[in-house]
Amino acid sequence: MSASFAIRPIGLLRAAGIILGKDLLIEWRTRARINALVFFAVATLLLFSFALGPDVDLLRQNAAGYMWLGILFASVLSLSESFRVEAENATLEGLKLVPTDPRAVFLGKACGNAVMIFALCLILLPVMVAIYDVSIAEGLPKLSLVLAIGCLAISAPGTIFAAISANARARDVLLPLLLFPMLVPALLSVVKATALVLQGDLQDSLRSWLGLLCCFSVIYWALGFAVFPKVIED
Amino acid sequence: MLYVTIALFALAVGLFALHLFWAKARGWVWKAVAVLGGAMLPAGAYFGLSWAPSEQDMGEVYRIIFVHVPMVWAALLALVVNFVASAAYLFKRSWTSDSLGEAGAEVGVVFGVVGLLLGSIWGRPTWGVWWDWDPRLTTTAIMLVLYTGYLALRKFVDDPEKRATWSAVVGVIAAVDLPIVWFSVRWWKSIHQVQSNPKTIDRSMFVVLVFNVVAFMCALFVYLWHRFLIAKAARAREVALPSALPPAGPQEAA
Amino acid sequence: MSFLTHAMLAQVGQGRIEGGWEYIWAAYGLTWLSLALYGVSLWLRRRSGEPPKELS
Amino acid sequence: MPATAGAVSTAAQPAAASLALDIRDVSKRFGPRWALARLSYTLPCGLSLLLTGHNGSGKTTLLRMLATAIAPSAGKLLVLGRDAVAEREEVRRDIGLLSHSSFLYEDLTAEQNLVVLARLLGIASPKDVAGQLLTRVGLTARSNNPVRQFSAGMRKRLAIARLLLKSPRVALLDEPFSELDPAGIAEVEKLIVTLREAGTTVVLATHLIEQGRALTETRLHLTEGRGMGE
Repeated sequence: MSASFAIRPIGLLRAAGIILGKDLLIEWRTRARINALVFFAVATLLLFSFALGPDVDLLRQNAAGYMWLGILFASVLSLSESFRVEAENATLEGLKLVPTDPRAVFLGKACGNAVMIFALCLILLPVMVAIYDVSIAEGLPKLSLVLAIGCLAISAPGTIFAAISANARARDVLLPLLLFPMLVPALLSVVKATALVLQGDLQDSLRSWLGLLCCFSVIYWALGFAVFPKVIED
Repeated sequence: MLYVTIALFALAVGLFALHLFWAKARGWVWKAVAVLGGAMLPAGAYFGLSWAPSEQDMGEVYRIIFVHVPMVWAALLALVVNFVASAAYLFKRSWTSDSLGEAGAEVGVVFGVVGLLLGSIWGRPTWGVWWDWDPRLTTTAIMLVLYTGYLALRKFVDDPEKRATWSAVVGVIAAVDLPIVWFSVRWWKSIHQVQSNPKTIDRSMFVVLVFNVVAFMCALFVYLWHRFLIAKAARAREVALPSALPPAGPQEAA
Repeated sequence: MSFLTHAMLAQVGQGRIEGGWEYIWAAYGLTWLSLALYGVSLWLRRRSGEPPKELS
Repeated sequence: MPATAGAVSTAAQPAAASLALDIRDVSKRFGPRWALARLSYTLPCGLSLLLTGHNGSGKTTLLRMLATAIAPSAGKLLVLGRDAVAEREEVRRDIGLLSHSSFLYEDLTAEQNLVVLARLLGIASPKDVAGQLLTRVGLTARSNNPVRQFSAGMRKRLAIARLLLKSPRVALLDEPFSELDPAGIAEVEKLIVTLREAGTTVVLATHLIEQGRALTETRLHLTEGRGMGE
């Protein structure tokens, strides 16, 4: 056979990068899906204000909480989508048989999900400013740092649970059921941190909430890296 | 208090290990524990309801502590069993640890839900509300939802190997999450937090409490053991080799 | 025991709680009922005559 | 690290073991059903195997176990002398699986699908290689269309290109002729001959027994998950 190609094993990070690139390419090629996701999240934000009435002070006070709930709901959809793509033609199995290190699959997928959720955050931010009347101008660098760490905190456990529930029955129920209680610490700290950035940090407690958030992220990225091979290798 | 608790936990774990690894004990130890627990539970209830003195601030209502605390501790211990079994499964696949994880989670959720309800019943006359966003209450509630998710996952996966692996992963992650939940909720409610102080409890109350804890540990042990047997029998049915079929290679068939 | 002390602090200034036996009976009743029901459910789910096979 | 790991021009290399496949008392259970029951079979190196049997007789299960996509419930499988469970990584480098699932990303184009795989395999200049292979399976004209728009036959061709990209030492082909037009079937037959000439062990599961017989030396017939030999 003439066409024998020079195959050489590649490193973990390189493989993760290829998977990340592939996921982002797929997301780019199916932009309609992202648009739908964004509208879903915006609709959630609007619904909060409808449900609570036009009390501007109340909305402004709770803006951080509503925004993260909107992001959380949308990210569940995005997470399960990221493994539905892999389930369509058993491509996850195809990746495994290449062979690709499952840990590279975790890193690639979790980074891809983090990028997606972060993009969602950036789109929701102006919407939040408009409908909840908060001002973000002064704390923008801090705010983007909080948002970025928050997205990392959601994406690692989200990726593990999405991979598990993608192959179970009733996966649409299972993913939020597993993920939401898990994410309580991340949600609490990211909402607190966001609120502190938006409303001013009088007692200088932003640092400790960010610390908790970082701890959570680091633990779950490490845990995911360690257990993901078990999750996808039967 | 702490040492008594640790000693009791160690005793319960030891009993369980005895059952798992020493086949001869299986027939009678649990029966002895069941008889002991069966005798201690009514006695504990009697001590709790009438023998223990009434409390200086809370009057009689505090007597709920004698069922609430042992119940929640039993739930926690069951979930510790789940964590140990899950971690063990990830290190070495075995149907024993898988079944033990299932048993621990279910018994833990049952005891935990009852314990939470008891706390709520206690909260009504003392705090005036059924639910207070106390860190301990909140953490317990989140914990129960987490392990309900674990049990749901077990229900929704048909392949026994996949179910075992995935639920072990979820069991480990849930256990890792609990301390973080505890800290985050405590910070979140930092204004309300009151440090525990075991010295506020009367000697005779303490004795009654320990007595009840022992009784509940007996009950927990018996329940856990039987739930484990059920799980293991279910696994055995699921994974039984087709022993009815003779080994058929092409050699014989040809 | 933060439950206990917490409850005690909540009562400061309100004096001692009187009565409340209906809550105590409810709690003990719930405990016994749930223990019994769970025991029954385990009994119903048991596999009689099928000793657990030794699995790997 | 075995000498073959990462080696490539596998065609010229002599096989490390004398048996290409060694299946030892293998059973596989799906839920309560036994897809494969106590199957034992050996295939010497250099021979190719035709796998036949009715639907549900366990052909796909066997191929997927050999490909290490699923693990046996009991028993042992050796591929080129390596355990398909314990040495999964090495076995995966040696095998290529053409499965019922195409392993193709629906939203990527034909070319992108191959490029992603080529990158993961560490192949230099993945684009050129992808182009070469697309020509070989006759999909050059559609290389920039997303797979979602492909017909079943075109997907099959692309899946075959995916298999060729890996140049496996053991090719596991599950129904390679299905969904192809007569010209496509002839091309796949020619391809199998080429693979065999290059020293690849081919395991072919198909219902087209006549075509299959012409391409292989031995045959294993499965009934109800049990091997019947020939």
